[in-house]
Amino acid sequence: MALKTELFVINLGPLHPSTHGVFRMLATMDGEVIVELEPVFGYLHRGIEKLAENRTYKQNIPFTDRMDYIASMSNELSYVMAVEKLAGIQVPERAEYLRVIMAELQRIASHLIAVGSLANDLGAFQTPFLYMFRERERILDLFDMVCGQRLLYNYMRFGGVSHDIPDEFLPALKKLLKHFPGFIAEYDQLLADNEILLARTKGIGVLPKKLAISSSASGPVLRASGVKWDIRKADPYSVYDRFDFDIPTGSAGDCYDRYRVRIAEMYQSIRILNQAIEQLPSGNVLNKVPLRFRPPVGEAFAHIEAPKGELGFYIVSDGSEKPYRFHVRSSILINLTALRDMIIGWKLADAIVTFGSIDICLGEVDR
Amino acid sequence: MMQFAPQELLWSGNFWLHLLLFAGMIITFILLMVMFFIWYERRLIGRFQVRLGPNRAGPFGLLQPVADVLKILTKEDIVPSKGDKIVFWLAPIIALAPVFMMFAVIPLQGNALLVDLNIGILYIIAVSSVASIGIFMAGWGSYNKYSLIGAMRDVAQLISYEIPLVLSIVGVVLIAGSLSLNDIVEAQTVPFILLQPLGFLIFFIGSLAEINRTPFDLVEADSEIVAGYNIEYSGMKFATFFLMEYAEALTSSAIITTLFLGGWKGPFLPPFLWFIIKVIAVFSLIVWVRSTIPRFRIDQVMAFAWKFLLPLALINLLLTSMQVVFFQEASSLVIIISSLVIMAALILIWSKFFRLGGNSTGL
Amino acid sequence: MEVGKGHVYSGAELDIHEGKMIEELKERSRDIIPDPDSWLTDELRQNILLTTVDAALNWARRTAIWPVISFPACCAFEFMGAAASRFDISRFGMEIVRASPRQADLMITAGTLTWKMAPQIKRLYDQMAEPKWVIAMGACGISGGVFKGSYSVVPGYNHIVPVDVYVPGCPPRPEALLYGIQMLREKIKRRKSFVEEKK
Amino acid sequence: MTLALAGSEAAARLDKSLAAGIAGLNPDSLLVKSEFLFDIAAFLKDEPGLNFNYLVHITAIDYCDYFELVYHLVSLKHNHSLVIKTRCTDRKTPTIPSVVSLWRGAELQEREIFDLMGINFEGHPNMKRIFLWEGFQGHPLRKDFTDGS
Repeated sequence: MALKTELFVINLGPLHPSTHGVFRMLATMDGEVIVELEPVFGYLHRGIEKLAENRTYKQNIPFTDRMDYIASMSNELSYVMAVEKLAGIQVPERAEYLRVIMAELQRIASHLIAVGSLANDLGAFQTPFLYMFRERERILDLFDMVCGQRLLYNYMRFGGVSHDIPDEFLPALKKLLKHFPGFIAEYDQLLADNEILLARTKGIGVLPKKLAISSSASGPVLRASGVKWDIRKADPYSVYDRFDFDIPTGSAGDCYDRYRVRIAEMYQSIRILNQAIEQLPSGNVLNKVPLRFRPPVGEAFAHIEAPKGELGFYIVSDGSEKPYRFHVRSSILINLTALRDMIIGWKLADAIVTFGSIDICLGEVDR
Repeated sequence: MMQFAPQELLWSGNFWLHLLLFAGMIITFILLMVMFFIWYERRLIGRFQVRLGPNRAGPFGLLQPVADVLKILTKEDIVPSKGDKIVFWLAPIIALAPVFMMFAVIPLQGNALLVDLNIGILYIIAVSSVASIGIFMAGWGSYNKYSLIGAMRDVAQLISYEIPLVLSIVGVVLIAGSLSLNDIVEAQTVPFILLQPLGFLIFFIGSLAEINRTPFDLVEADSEIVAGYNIEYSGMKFATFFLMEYAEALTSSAIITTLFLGGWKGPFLPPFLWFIIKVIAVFSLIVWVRSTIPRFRIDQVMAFAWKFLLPLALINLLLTSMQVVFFQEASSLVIIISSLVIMAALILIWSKFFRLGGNSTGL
Repeated sequence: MEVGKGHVYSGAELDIHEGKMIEELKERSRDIIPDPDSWLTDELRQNILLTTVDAALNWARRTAIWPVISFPACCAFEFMGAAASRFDISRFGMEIVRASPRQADLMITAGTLTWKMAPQIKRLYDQMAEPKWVIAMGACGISGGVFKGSYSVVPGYNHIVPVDVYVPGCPPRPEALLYGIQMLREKIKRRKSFVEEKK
Repeated sequence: MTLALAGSEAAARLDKSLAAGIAGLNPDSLLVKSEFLFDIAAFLKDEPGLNFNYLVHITAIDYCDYFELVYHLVSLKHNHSLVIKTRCTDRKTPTIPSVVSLWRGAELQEREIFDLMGINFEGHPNMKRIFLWEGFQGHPLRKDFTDGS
């Protein structure tokens, strides 16, 4: 005898504890299994692209901060690179190194949150999350030291960075780097040796290699699917070609691989940071850029490997003080393209974990 | 059937006065312990999570639960307009009452406080499952999809875990030779946790599932179904559920203490204190598990009960009966060592063959 | 829950319904909701018994403030920073962040509010049980901040819900949020639930 | 370093039947006619020597007289990139063929362009607003957009 059952529609979000902000998944469920899913975006659509057309180039740097607010430094870097490309501005070497240091610190901070909140989505009662936050605070302290802000830094400028690092910065950074690998190893041991965590993430939310490339996934999501593609290596920007580091990749493309790739990337970031501190030259950190800054008519696209994927800015200039078009290649929005394929057929609990493992930040998805 | 302990019966013949007095005492005890547990859990989890926990209200934050309770009780009470009102009203009461009732037979000191049922364990198993009806009613009456999912999960979980739970108790009963909790405590010259390590493990895991604690807290899984069955409850009714959750944890700790840890027995300190210390120790273990282990998925919860706990419980039962029948004369030291070895071997073997597995899609 | 009567809504139906809701709310909330603080200066008569009861109640309410999850944007991370080990709002008994609005007392509106989100925030606020409070955290929460003037941003939460305490900053540091919470506690302290008569 | 192909370079490697679709050559991009867009994109993707299997992003720009669509393509295999552009002069109901069937990554971006710029993509599986709600008047990224309030 077959029981007659009924499908029902359930709204996960927009204010759901594990949608990492305001995101809605319209799930049609058959009991616990999700049979149809429609992601709904736009709950944080602030119209940054339109607002930016009415602000000067320099005024737009704070806007970029507020996109992926977990990784502000990376956003700024990408934007200033696009404008520098557009206007042909040179950047002093010391500033390039400082940018790399900030971007890599930001990558660690962002991955800490990604891994911590993944554990939260798995139902570990906040403990891993709070451990991650404790370590993140140390990185935020460094940022605080440099620019006086904890979250949205407004540090990069066209032609360099706003000001040089204080004297205490490097010793503090070295101390952090010395202690950090041990922390990650300990943390990884806590999570990756846990049978429940393995059972909940291995083989869950698989993104096959072919679909990953076709759906333009980027960052750890793409690499976890076994594609060795990192903008830092494939199209080196800033001074990344001077550092020696590896690109960790996964093979299965499941949630566990995404977790592993992030953990491995943190180690690589530490490697880069150590080399950057060693090579850090002295000198000027900001080239003069005219106050009323008008780039020539044209367009430029610059992309970087942000913590969450390939973040690009496409700027069109009409020769005035304001950008004619300000487009963001949002890594997370595009990473979410394949969300439906990854979730359908899995249970509600898996959907949450899969979603968490993509590591999203709604500020950049909706802009 | 019912036997009142002679030293407890202060007013011989006055049945109702005795009942009233001790029922009142038990309820006060539970409420006080629950208040303490709420504070204790928050402080302890604070330690696990490298922070302090509530410490501003009163000395060491001891008044925090008082403030919590006072605040919840005076909050607005909302009833969903589309919900099933009667079910919605009854659910908290039905969920809470059995938890109090269980304490009637648990010997806190020397003897059971209220009644010493000679089928105490049977009574506890029977009554403990009633709380799930309350949870299911709450999920049904709320007219909310999340709460319905939570309620369904609770029922599925209860049915699965009741079986290994009961089977693991049978081992204890076999050794003690009695169903009365009082006799079981008396029989524990060596705490049964040593004679029945596997049984203790199964019972502990089963209890976690019964009281919906991590890693089995699917019923109110925050990150999945928001708050589960109690999502629509506010005010006094939510306070009842809140109380029920902690009272269940208290009862489970008390039962584990009674069955496996030698109950109120202990040197030097008064028995009552020993009982409370052991209960807190068990509760600490529960909190420890809660703050470190992630949650199962629903099918994994089921698989764990049926494929892991149930076979082990059956083997444990077989071994225990063999021990009782054939090796009654063996010294307890031999039994302890052999049962520890057997437990380790069994768990190793099972974890080799049993994988929680992640690739079942259910479609 | 009634089985058999259910109708599985299609995505398009829900979208149209949502659009209508947003437009309606946008129409309704052109004006700012005045801050609920007029009672602070009201002279209310209370006898000694009522004052004592009030004092006890207010103590309980300000000691056990449970926030609800409503964290749209950037400030959420500063709230989490405040909730995490270093700043640790659990000291004030606030670490129980309820996901269900029914059981929460405080809405910390951490982040920019868009018109698409506004009906949800309004609903969340309506679902919370009395007594309830709102802290508008960050510049966006107060006035729309840097996004003021955008076609999709609500210029301040006080268009949608009455706000008790404003915490400025973009984003406010956790210290600022803690100060805001202290201010809220002060406010709760002066609340009078039981009054003999109005003067 | 990702090698950016010039427009002429890519045009030289195009199939002869598609040569009619080229509308202009820029040093950094290839301008194609919108009706040929899909065929040229398909060719660029499948031609083994080019193999543009990864769509970096799509965007649209409103030049008042016409809309310009920009496609950034990358080949993960050969590590070279190409920008193709196409134009659409119709302001009332601008229509461009969708490339979702070639690159899934275009799905949400085309919806985004539809929402904010008002360009319709023919052949898109789910063409509806993504960020703004149903009933929102106008398309904000157009230069002539005015907020109702």
